[in-house]
Amino acid sequence: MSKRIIEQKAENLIFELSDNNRLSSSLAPDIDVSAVCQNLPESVLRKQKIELPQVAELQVVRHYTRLSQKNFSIDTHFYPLGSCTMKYNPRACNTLAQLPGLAGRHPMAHASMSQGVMSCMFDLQNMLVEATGMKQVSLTPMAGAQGEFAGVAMIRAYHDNNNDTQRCEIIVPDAAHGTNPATAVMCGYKVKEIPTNGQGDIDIEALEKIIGPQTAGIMLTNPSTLGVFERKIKIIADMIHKAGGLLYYDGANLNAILGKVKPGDMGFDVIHMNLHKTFSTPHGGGGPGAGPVGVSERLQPFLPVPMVAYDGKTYSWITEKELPLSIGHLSAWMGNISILLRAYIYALLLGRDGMERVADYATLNANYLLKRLSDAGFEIAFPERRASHEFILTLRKEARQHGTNAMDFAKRLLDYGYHAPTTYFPLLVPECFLIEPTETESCNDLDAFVDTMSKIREEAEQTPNLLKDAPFELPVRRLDDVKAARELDLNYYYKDNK
Amino acid sequence: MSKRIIEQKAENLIFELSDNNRLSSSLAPDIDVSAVCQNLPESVLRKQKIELPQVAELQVVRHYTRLSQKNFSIDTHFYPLGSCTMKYNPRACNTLAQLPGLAGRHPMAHASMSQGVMSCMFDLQNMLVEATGMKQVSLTPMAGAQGEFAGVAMIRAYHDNNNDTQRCEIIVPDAAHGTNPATAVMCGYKVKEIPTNGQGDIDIEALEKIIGPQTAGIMLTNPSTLGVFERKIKIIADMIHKAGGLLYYDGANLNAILGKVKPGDMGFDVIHMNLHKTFSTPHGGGGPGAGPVGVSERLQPFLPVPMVAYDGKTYSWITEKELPLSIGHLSAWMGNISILLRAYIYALLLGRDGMERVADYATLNANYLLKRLSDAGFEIAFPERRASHEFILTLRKEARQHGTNAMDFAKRLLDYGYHAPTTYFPLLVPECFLIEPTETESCNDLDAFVDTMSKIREEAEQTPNLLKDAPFELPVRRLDDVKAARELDLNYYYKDNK
Amino acid sequence: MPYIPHTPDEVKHMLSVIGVNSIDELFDEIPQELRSHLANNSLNTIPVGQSEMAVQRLLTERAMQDGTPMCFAGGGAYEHHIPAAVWEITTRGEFYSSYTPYQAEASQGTLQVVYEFQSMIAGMTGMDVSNASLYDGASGLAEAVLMSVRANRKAKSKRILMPKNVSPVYRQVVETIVKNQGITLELIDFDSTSGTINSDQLKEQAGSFAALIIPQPNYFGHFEAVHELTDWAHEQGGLVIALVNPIALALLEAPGNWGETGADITVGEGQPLGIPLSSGGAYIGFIGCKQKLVRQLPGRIVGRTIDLDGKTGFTLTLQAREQHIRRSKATSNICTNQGLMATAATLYMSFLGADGLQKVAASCVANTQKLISGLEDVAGVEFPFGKKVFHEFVISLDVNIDAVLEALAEEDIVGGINVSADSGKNLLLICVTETKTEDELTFFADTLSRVLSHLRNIELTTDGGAQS
Amino acid sequence: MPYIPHTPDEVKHMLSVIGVNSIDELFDEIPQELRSHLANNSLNTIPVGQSEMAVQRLLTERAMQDGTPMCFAGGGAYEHHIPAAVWEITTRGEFYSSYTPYQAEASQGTLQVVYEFQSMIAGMTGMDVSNASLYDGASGLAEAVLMSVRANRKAKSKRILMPKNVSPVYRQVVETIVKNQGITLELIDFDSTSGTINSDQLKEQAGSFAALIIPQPNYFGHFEAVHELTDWAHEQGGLVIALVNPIALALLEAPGNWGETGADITVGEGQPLGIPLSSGGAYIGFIGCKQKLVRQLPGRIVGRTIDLDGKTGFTLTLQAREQHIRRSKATSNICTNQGLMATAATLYMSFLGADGLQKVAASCVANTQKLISGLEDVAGVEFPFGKKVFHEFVISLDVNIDAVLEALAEEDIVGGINVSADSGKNLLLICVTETKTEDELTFFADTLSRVLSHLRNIELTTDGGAQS
Ligand SMILES: Cc1ncc(COP(=O)(O)O)c(C=O)c1O
Ligand SMILES: Cc1ncc(COP(=O)(O)O)c(C=O)c1O
Repeated sequence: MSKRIIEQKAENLIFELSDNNRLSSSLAPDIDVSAVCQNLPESVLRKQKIELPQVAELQVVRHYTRLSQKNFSIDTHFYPLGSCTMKYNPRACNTLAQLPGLAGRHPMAHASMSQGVMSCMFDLQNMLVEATGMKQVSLTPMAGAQGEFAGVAMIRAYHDNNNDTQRCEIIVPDAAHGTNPATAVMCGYKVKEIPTNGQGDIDIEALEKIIGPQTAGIMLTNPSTLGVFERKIKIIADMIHKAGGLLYYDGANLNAILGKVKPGDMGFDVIHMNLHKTFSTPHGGGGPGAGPVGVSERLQPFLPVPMVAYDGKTYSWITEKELPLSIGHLSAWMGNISILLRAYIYALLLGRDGMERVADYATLNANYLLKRLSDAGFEIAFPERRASHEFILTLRKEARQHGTNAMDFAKRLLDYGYHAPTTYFPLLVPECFLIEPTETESCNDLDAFVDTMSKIREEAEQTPNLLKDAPFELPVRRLDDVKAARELDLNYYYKDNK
Repeated sequence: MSKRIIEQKAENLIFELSDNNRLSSSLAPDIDVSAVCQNLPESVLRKQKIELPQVAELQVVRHYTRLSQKNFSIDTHFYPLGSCTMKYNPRACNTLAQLPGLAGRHPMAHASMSQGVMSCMFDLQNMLVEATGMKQVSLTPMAGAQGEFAGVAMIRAYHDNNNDTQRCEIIVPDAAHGTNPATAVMCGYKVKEIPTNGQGDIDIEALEKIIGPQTAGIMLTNPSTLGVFERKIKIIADMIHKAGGLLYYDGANLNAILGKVKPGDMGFDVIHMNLHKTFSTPHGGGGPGAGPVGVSERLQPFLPVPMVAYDGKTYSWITEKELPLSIGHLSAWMGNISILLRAYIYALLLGRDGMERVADYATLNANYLLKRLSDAGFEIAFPERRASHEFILTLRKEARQHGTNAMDFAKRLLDYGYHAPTTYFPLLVPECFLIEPTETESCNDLDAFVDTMSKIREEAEQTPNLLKDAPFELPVRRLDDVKAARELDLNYYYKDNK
Repeated sequence: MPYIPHTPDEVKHMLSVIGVNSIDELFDEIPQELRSHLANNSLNTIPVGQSEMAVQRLLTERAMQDGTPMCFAGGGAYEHHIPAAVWEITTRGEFYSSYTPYQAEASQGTLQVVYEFQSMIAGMTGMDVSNASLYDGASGLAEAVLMSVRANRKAKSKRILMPKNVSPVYRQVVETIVKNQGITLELIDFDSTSGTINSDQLKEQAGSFAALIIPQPNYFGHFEAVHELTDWAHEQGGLVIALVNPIALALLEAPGNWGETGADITVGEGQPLGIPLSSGGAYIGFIGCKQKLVRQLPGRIVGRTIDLDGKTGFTLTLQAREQHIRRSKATSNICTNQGLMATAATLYMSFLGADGLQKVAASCVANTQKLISGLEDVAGVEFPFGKKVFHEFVISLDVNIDAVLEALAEEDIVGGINVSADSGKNLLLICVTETKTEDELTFFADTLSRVLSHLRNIELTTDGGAQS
Repeated sequence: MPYIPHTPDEVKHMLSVIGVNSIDELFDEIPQELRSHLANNSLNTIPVGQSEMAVQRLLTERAMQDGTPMCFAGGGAYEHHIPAAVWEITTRGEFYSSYTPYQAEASQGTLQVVYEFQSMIAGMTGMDVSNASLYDGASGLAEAVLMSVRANRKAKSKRILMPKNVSPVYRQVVETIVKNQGITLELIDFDSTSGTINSDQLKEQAGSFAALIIPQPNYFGHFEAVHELTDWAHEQGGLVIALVNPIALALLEAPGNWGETGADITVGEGQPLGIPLSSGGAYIGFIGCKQKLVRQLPGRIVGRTIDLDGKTGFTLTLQAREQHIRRSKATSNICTNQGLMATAATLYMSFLGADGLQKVAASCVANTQKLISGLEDVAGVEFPFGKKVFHEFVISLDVNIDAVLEALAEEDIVGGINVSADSGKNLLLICVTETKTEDELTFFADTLSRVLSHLRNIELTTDGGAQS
């Protein structure tokens, strides 16, 4: 006898544990609030107490500790979420980045009291220059998308500075990440999509047709979001450059090529890196990231500020004073420094040898998993290609035969303790899984994943409802997304949501 | 449809994730081991590589993070384990005790580099003196039981020092914690048990009979392990003292009386405190604890060393040089300093006002829970008495009527997300639960516990197997203790255990 | 091999399953002329990998180099006490090493935290809804500007009224981000005696505009007439973007209650809510708005819903606004946001509660007034904008501010922020939070006094020398 | 109210349910004359509660006061690099705030960790079984002594052979703990040229004994002839208690393989396995033994078993030895042990692995030899016991050791341990682990050299002065 006898209760909301009459704790200083308020202008004071929960310390600790246990994470599960590079986040990076001198430094502290952190940032700038083959790096963008923004804004600043103002289009492959077209628009460009061919390469003929004097540039990911390396990259670069456009490299997939091939050598003019991916800073349930940009010589004058300079003795800030053509500031100070520190620490731990190993083993794991799944009868989207650090599986056969789509597979994987791969991206492959095992997973764990996939396919054949109704073993069953969007409930305090 | 479809797999042992050919990581320095070994005498070197697992960093993190989730704990569950005082362990105590200057100090560092930590220890000594009404405190015992040892050893040293060598017996109530008699024996004493009367008080007549010139002392817990205050304590103290014996106070239940009544005032000569209980240092899955001892004037010369002294300018160590009659050292240095620091921080956070609140609310919670359970029809062991910070329930009725004993109730509580109270202790109450809610639990949570107890009793009536076969919802079902003891498997590496 | 679990045997096995002879072969689709190799010194200037111990030593040295000075700078980054539990829980692996909750059922921890975060931000600002976070306050303000332009369909222009008592660096960031979309920022002067928005000039300059930004408190720590300004902007058909400090909100009126109908969008820097200073990031931008604007809100949003069994659960919602669905027509390009910081902020707000947050805010006010009193006695210190402030204030001095800050740095004090700009005066912006003791306040006033007279003497001497 | 969740209304409700008017009434069974009250200043000298911020400030100051000196002291407490992950995981709430796993099903995390700990200790020492931990190495040695006396039923005396090259403080602790049970510690001298056990004297002095203690390496860092000693003791009918350093065991023969049949009991201080120095505690004692002695082993023991469904699980076992069951007849009074430290040690051993631990040990040896080389050139330094050591060694100096240590302390160096005792010489015990860089070793040798000549000068001057 082993059936579930007690249904797990939903965790209360913190607000439901609150009581406004609860007295506050040692976490706040002791002070007579109303006495203080008497000296402030009444017209700006609030009339009603602020709406926040009032909960005792243990109950808060317990609430969030329990909530944390409801997450899948790298530290607890295999998490092959393609394009996201969910690999081990070394704990040392976290511990060291929180050292008092680093965590406590005010951004406006005098440079004489900041040489320690500035030296770290300077070193990191240089390491990224070396790793990408670009000329100079600015660390300030706060995520990949902001790096893209900085990159495209620099392309625009470059053309504007040349009085080349007719260039109003950015070319983007259809398989590109959504941030690419969205960014181009934020920079005032029109987006031109180009198709991908059956081999996952860019359709060069289509590209040919679209290029012209209106072309500001092209945004590419290489290896692409399809998990394959664009072999014609040099030809594409020449075409774009000949037309007067610039090449943007979306560095989300840099993990695959560290030490193997450099974007600078491929002919790119500007690149952003997702340090939260390749340099393993925490994904944190959705961030923060860090999206440094690197540029070739011609874009150097436009880099976002601040950056760090070193004259052999002292570190100093590079600001708009030193770089008058800079596209400007993207954040109040220098972006996500606590994350940049983690990336720096990771880079020191890896070193150049470790960096190349990242590409080696990420690629080995992806190709091995591809081969094993293929041998197990799953359909690979680009079977003739090498996988980069990730690859695409299409479950269209399973969808057709058993009515179990990629989402059903994904949800059933959760039951078996696997975070699902990225589903339905890139959109051009039907019922797809974008699978990225990363270099930090072991061969045994990959094998176990293959076994589970096969087992789920058996279930799809025999008891498809086990997939369609999955998950069963998680804190909640499948959630009603439609209701969520139709009957918006985004705020506990909002009128009738309570 | 909501039954459990996939059985949770047991977590592998770390050894099962090991591969001896796995290369080691950045966690160890890089060095040629065999070159070093060549310079060591061959006869003492090992012939075979050490037997330890060889696992990559992520896999270790994942293994232990997942294991941690298999524990109930204060941070995740109500944990009313009587006598153990499972209350909130403030996180600040942990963070601050690990500050580099504190965590990194070598015990033999020169006193001139140790004034910081010594001042903390000195302050803590004094706070405990004040809280207990004793004359002086030594912090060195590493847990309650070692505090008991120190205490009884001091009693012995005192009698020996008086050439009063006929005293060979220590009196212990039948309800006493097992450490009491075990300690008396470790100090070379014989143990005399005395019974408890129906009101939970010591049977004074029985005590009378047992006292004599052979009496070295008595060990008492007050409030006792039955959760009631020994009202005749003054009379008992007089009896023992008159006979030339000394009184030992087992301070495990100090939580109940902080600021309310002092062991010194009750007439005790020596006391140990369980700082991991009353001063909320972590229980850590079984320790470490800290068991400081306090003494009245006559036992001062015998206190264990080291202690800290202060001359108004400098802190210094009190060693056997300054205290030649000391019973000596109980640990290589001054016991569990990192735990003592946590207790000190907790004491600062609470302050004198907070200390009395501990007793107030621990007692309020216990009496409330007692009343609610009693109203719900559960049988209270000492219904006419006030509860101290804990109280005893007897489930003998339920055992008789439905065949569901206290252990079955306990296991079923686990299913509902409650750690079980202490079961079958003290042994003299049949089918007992010793319940200690502590001051840090909320009224709502106590109410929910009562509801669950009632629900389980209903289950006992209607479907007793739900109790007898419980738990169902935990990582494992009920474990086979008999097999564990009969077919000893204590070591993965031992012959056929692999 | 750090972080690589593979044994040599496993590698051999894996290669043979794949059917290649070496790992290098797996890169054979990369054109040979582009390949770089470690062997070719391709990563030459990057040091070889070091042990954790060596890296710890290096980072510890660098951290010690910067020390832990006494900090009186604010200007958008504030030193507050952070309860120990906040980061002990935030950095639990399950929060730290998970990603955006695409698989809702496997991410209920993160999702519920974000729902609670949204509710707290909404509760505190008086907005109907909030998102899951933006990068920081400055870029958040830019998103608010873009949003207001999208939302205010009736507006005849893409002009935004931007007061000059909004942080200069915030203004720069907004400029950088919105300038390519034809939006213009119309700078509004502040009154030179109060430091607050000059409403006469505002009305004169206004013209048609999409939104007015109201900082509360403003960059100089002073309070704006938020009710009047809000009502006026609404009368003109403009939206109101409130730019607020979350700690101050514990005492100050919520933007949702400004004027008759409240601000339309509220944005701000969430760093004061439990995020360490760490040189300016990672911080967290928060943004909320009225319900009717929700479809213009950028970034992730979490909604409460139910599962197949009718049990409450949480999920990402309104994704059709976002770049991964809407691509070039998305409300913003934001993807990765500041999730971990949202977790920390949620924990901070929960630990402090309404009561605790009020006390923190009141302590800031009280300590600030104490320092102001202390500085009143220091020769050469004036208060050009007055003294009714939240936790920042401006003093004007008779010596060069950079010199003052440098001299204070030598005393291990971060003395504040030079806000002289092109005012022709020597203006210093000083911040005092609950973290300062009386002793520290006295020490600061004394040290400043000493530094000032020292610098005055030098100037005299230098002037003397320059006479010849 | 810190840590008290009750609202005033709830308190009222609870009191009314109980049927009393005040909380104070709940204490009415305490005789009135014994009652103390805050109002009576009963806790007068204890300060009132402070905010976490204030306490953090105080503790930070005190920690900074003690600083982070360069440490060359060992003597039972060793500075090693601790991987960051060890304590990040050990202090997870589920490990940190749970207790002894009385309810096995709700404690599988702790129980499996302890089973793994036991296995690793057994694996490393070559013992058949290990317990779940003892307080520390010193008290652990006392438990081993008591255990050997219980176990060696054939022994005609309760004499224990205790070499003098066992740490003096360990000897004191053993004395304190065992002296009331009629056990005598027979002190065995060491050879004055090697620092190792004098086997001639040992044999002379031996008589009948219950057990011989063999330290490896010994207190002075040197290696004992463990195989010969073990076999000899066994021939005499005595048991062998091995006292070992767990890091050294990565290179040194496991006690289970000493001599023909191996040591009977192995005990030691587990601090080097990932536990911070923290002034000497909390540390962890480990103890293991041969299978046949398991019922004499003190403390908690975890066993592997199965559940109702046949699935593997873990539980406390052999509890009949323990005080809570056996009471006055228990093998020991130990109850709370060092669980959290066992968790940290298990994590440390898992992260390092067999390979990593060997490298740590080898680095200790190599660094120690480097310092020895450096000191060879320093005038006045001699090596009375030679130089073949693990990571500690003794030097003899021509000046007073306490003066040297004090002078080194002024240079922010913890210089070692004064082991002169009553030898009539000036002996200093120095330890070098993997944490030291070449620069630090050079710095230490140079500083010591400087200190020595300085002290010699002073002595000369003082002597000069004393002539009159
Ligand atoms: C291919 C690609 N480009 C860009 C991005 C955007 O990066 P971020 O999420 O850091 O803004 C991502 C990641 O989500 C990505 O996978
Ligand atoms: C009443 C009583 N006395 C003594 C002890 C022993 O304390 P420790 O476990 O710290 O050795 C305990 C705790 O377990 C106890 O509850």
